[in-house]
Amino acid sequence: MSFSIKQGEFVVIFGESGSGKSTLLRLLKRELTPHGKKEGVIYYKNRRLDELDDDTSAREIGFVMQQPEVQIVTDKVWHELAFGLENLGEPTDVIRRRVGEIANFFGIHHWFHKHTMELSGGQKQLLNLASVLVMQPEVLLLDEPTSQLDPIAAEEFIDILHKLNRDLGLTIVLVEHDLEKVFPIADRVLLLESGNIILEAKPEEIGGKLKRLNDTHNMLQALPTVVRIFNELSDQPISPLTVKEGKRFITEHFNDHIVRLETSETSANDETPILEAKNLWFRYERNRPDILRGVNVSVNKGEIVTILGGNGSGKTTLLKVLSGQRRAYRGNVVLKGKKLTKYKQSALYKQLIALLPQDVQTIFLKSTVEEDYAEIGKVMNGTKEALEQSIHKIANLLSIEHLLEKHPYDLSGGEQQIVALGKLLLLEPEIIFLDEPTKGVDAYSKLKLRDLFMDLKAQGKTMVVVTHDVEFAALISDRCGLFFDGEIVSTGKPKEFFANNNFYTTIANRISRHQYEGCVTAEDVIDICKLNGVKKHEQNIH
Amino acid sequence: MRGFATFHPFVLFLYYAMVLIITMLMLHPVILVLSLFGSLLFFLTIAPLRQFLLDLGFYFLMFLLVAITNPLFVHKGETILFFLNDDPVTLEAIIYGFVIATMLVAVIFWSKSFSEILTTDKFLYVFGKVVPKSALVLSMAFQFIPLFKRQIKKVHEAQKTLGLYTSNSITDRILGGIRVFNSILTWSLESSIHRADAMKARGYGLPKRSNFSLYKFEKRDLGIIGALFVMFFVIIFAYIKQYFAFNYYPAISDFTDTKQYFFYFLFVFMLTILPFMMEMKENLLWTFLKRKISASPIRNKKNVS
Amino acid sequence: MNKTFINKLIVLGVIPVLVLSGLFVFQDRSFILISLLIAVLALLPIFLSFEKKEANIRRMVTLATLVTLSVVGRFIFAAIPGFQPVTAIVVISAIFFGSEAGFMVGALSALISNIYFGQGPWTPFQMFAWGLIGFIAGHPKWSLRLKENRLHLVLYGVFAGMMYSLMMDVWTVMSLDGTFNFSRYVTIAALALPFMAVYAVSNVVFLLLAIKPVGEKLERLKTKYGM
Amino acid sequence: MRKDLLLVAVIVLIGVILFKGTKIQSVEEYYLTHIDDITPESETIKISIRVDAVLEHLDKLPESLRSEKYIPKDGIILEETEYVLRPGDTVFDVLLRATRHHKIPFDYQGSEENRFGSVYIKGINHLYEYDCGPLSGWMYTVNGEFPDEGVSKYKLEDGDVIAIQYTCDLGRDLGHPYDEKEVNP
Repeated sequence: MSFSIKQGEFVVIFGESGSGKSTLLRLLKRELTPHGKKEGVIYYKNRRLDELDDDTSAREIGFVMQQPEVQIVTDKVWHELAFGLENLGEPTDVIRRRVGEIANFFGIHHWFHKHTMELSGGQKQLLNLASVLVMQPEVLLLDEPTSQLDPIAAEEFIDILHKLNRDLGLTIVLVEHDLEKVFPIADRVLLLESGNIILEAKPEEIGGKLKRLNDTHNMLQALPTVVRIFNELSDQPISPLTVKEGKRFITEHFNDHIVRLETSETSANDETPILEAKNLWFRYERNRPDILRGVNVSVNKGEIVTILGGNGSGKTTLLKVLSGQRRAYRGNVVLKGKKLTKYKQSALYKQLIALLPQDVQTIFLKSTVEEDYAEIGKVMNGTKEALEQSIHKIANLLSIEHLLEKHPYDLSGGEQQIVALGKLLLLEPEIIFLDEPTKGVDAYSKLKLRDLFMDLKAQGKTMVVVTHDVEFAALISDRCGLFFDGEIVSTGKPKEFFANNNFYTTIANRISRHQYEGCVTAEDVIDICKLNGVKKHEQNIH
Repeated sequence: MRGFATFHPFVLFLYYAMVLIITMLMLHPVILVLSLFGSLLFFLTIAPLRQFLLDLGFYFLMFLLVAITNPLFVHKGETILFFLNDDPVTLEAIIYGFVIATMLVAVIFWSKSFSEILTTDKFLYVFGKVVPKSALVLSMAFQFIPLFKRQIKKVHEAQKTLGLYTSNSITDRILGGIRVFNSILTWSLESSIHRADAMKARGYGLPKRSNFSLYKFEKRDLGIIGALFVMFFVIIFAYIKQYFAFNYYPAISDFTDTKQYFFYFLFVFMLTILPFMMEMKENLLWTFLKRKISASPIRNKKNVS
Repeated sequence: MNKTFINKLIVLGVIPVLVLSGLFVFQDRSFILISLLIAVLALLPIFLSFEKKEANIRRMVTLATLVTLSVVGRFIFAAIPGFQPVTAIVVISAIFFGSEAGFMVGALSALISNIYFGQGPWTPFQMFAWGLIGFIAGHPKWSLRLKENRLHLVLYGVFAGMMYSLMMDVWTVMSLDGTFNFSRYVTIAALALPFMAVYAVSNVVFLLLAIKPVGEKLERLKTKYGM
Repeated sequence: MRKDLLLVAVIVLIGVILFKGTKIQSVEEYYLTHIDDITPESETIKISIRVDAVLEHLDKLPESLRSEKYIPKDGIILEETEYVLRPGDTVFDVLLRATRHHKIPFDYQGSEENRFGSVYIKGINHLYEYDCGPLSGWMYTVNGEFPDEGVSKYKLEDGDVIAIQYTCDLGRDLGHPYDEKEVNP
């Protein structure tokens, strides 16, 4: 492949996992060039990259990686900021000045003296960015820097990137899976597929071009909501990118005869609650504040219930209490008509309850996925053949047969999610609790995840999902609840739930709410627009 | 808030080296008592009272134990008090036991305030000047510890819900513990590779690495270093000149020499009391400043008129 | 080559000679101080040669990780006195990364864990004791045997427990005495036998438990990332 | 570590008490030893304790010892004295009896405490090994010969003459033909 990036450009690279995005990005940073055979030449400022002197290479090309924690080297924030400059051998007064400057730019001066480990994930990633920028790079390479962050922190991070590009003219190459926020600020987008650049265009053109190239391409589903809606409804080459533009597009082009979609949202679930929480109160320690303050929730058999809420609101804690990992000091969790505390742990976590933690790496113990799965045999007490059979059944269901021989840590974030879920399914649980299952997963994989959830639901599994991903919640939920201030403040079917929310809602809803009611997913918007038809004057124009 | 701790880390390091050398080198009862006194007083000003009392209680016990065991082993000395199992228990051995115990407890309390004053980043700074790579390894390890602890908790919880080794029996706990350890192992070693990449990406390993710190070497640091060296050399001079000579066996020396060389003991006193004085000075300064700040200008005028 | 030889000479030859001569020359007063200085001096050559060697960053980070593992291990088993995985991890580090790495992991583990368990004049002794255990285990002749032969590993675990105990008894004697008294040392070493036994047993237990999983993972790193 | 240290100390204390018992005697009680009267038929030996060698090296002694109390001017701590030889007596038994009789402080290392398996003389009359330089310590001769055995191993015979002497030079100053052997084994 060949391509070039101009000075001051903001380039976004995307593609399916395994398409070689990360490898490509690492090749651009000489120090990180992976093991293997390389052909071709990379030029930086008209000089061969491999002929640059070490100093320039380290200084002028900055690199930020995915996981915030692993990039931090020292134990104090101020030292972390100085680390890169120390490596370059800058004298103390220069370091002092630059560190001060960058700390001010990022607003780090408030936590300048803190231990790096006391920082939140978002702060850590910001610190990583700052400690690269303190070296005054010309080019900034970022490999999915927001995939481990919550949406608010991710947005802040992207905003800073935008500011750096716009105000300082920094050249940025960003590999991203969540394109929603980066499309509006990118200058150019590259689409990678099995090691090739198959498309290269401005963000507003990429949707149309990709459709023309292959109108069933998987990555069409990974594009931002606005682009996806536009793609389905129009053949124009220039698509809107922001909510504002999307709104205008719908107002200008589509009728509003039909305001509401007639949904066939029949609740096929029986209404018998399988899990009920009554007035749960919980705190971690005696003299710490309450995390749960009278939570009431009931989940019916075969239902997918999503609990939404901001970062640090206590959603994860709620999941821990519901799944019996922690015990509420007041109130009860009732599972199938019996108090949770009455169950033996061994009985509870076998064929009854399973929990997918936020950090799925904590699930894996062995050096291949298959070995890891085989562990479950010890719990299920089945024959070896039965175990092998169920492993292959699960692998087939999740379409991960090709991953069975791999080391769990060698998988991509999305793959790890699925494989971890597979391990839980081997326990044949009736209720699955999932904590942020879409962390680090791109839009296309989210759709695959939805299909999987629907399969499981069809098998009669009940699922309780905790997430701050409103888009995903809208896709999968039978019911949604908002967790705030220690309790669940509102619940409802996703259409009512999001339609009633003004701020806490999906992009599709934000684009369409001024004209239509109850449209929360891109599909909803597409459907209702098609139903309404294109406005008359439009047809005249064409 | 901390007077002594605000000195440059090198000064602090130097101070502790000197005071420890003197404490361990000179077995003169007066010097040891001065050292113990100084270390306790300083630790009292920087540690919470509760912790101070707890530690004091613990080390008093140790003090007694050490003091008591000496005469059981050592039968030197001319003042025999009684015979224990045909071995003489002498007054000299008992006193020597107390002297050694005093030294030990003084050294321990100096070490305790050392850990409080020379926090990890200061320690790493001094260490890093001498052996930068080892200091970096140390710094990373410092930072990993809370990280690992958190991960252990996370893995423990995740593995519990996987249904294996869930009971509270000892075998289950040990087997579960091993699984957690396994997971931590993989996780930590894998992430160490990414960490190394991140370091390389930021130019670690280039030849001309410099060493940055927030610590500034000020004039007062220079002043105190001068003062420290003067005190130290006077004390060492006195030691070499045998002014601090003191015998425990066969008979205990009298204190005529101590009176004669009172001047030199004064230096030991000054050295051991220094951190405490710095602390006090700072406290007084602040009470004074506070009064000055809170006093309104009008009242000041009134006072003047 | 030459430098490593000099280092070995210093660690295994010069230091014991210094300790012994210190015993005679300074035999009464300042033995604690002298031995402390010797312990610190003994640490220096390895630290310095670690500094001089060209930096393999991945190795350094891995060493830091191993240090942390042993420290965290010491936390986990803090309830049982003497029962700790530090020695096992030091030995395994040495087997896979050589003498110097073993020494560093041992010395730094002692230094860091004592920040939580109490720093004191015994720290240099502990650093040296664990460092030496790693240093010996990392000798190319030894490390291969320890890796391949479980019996040798068990024997080394016992030996390391004894060595650690005997070296720390030196400190105990001096703290009770102010000088080094051989007859008292023998008494204390004899009375500290239960501790020695606990050390030896915990070393063997942890070595046998850890050598396979840790070894596998270190091998994987070596092959996957070419360390 | 700090817990270990305290634990070791407690164990040491308890151990010492357990192994050694607690027999407490006043000074008078201890020195009140029974000395057999010499009768014509009793077998006897002679013993003396001398520090002549030190007199030439007084400058090497620590100041605290440079007193006639510890180093008599004539170098004699115990004149040659005759004692009854009890059956099975070793040099050590006689020495202990003599020092107790004359109230001379005598400090030794028990035979179970060292690798020689014999009692080792550490100090007599406050003069200890190494007090007169690194090559100093106590030695003994029987009938002018330097035996190869330890003090508690050498069985005495009727008429033996024992001299306990302090050396500053591994016995060379006492006329001992220097060889590799330890001082006072």
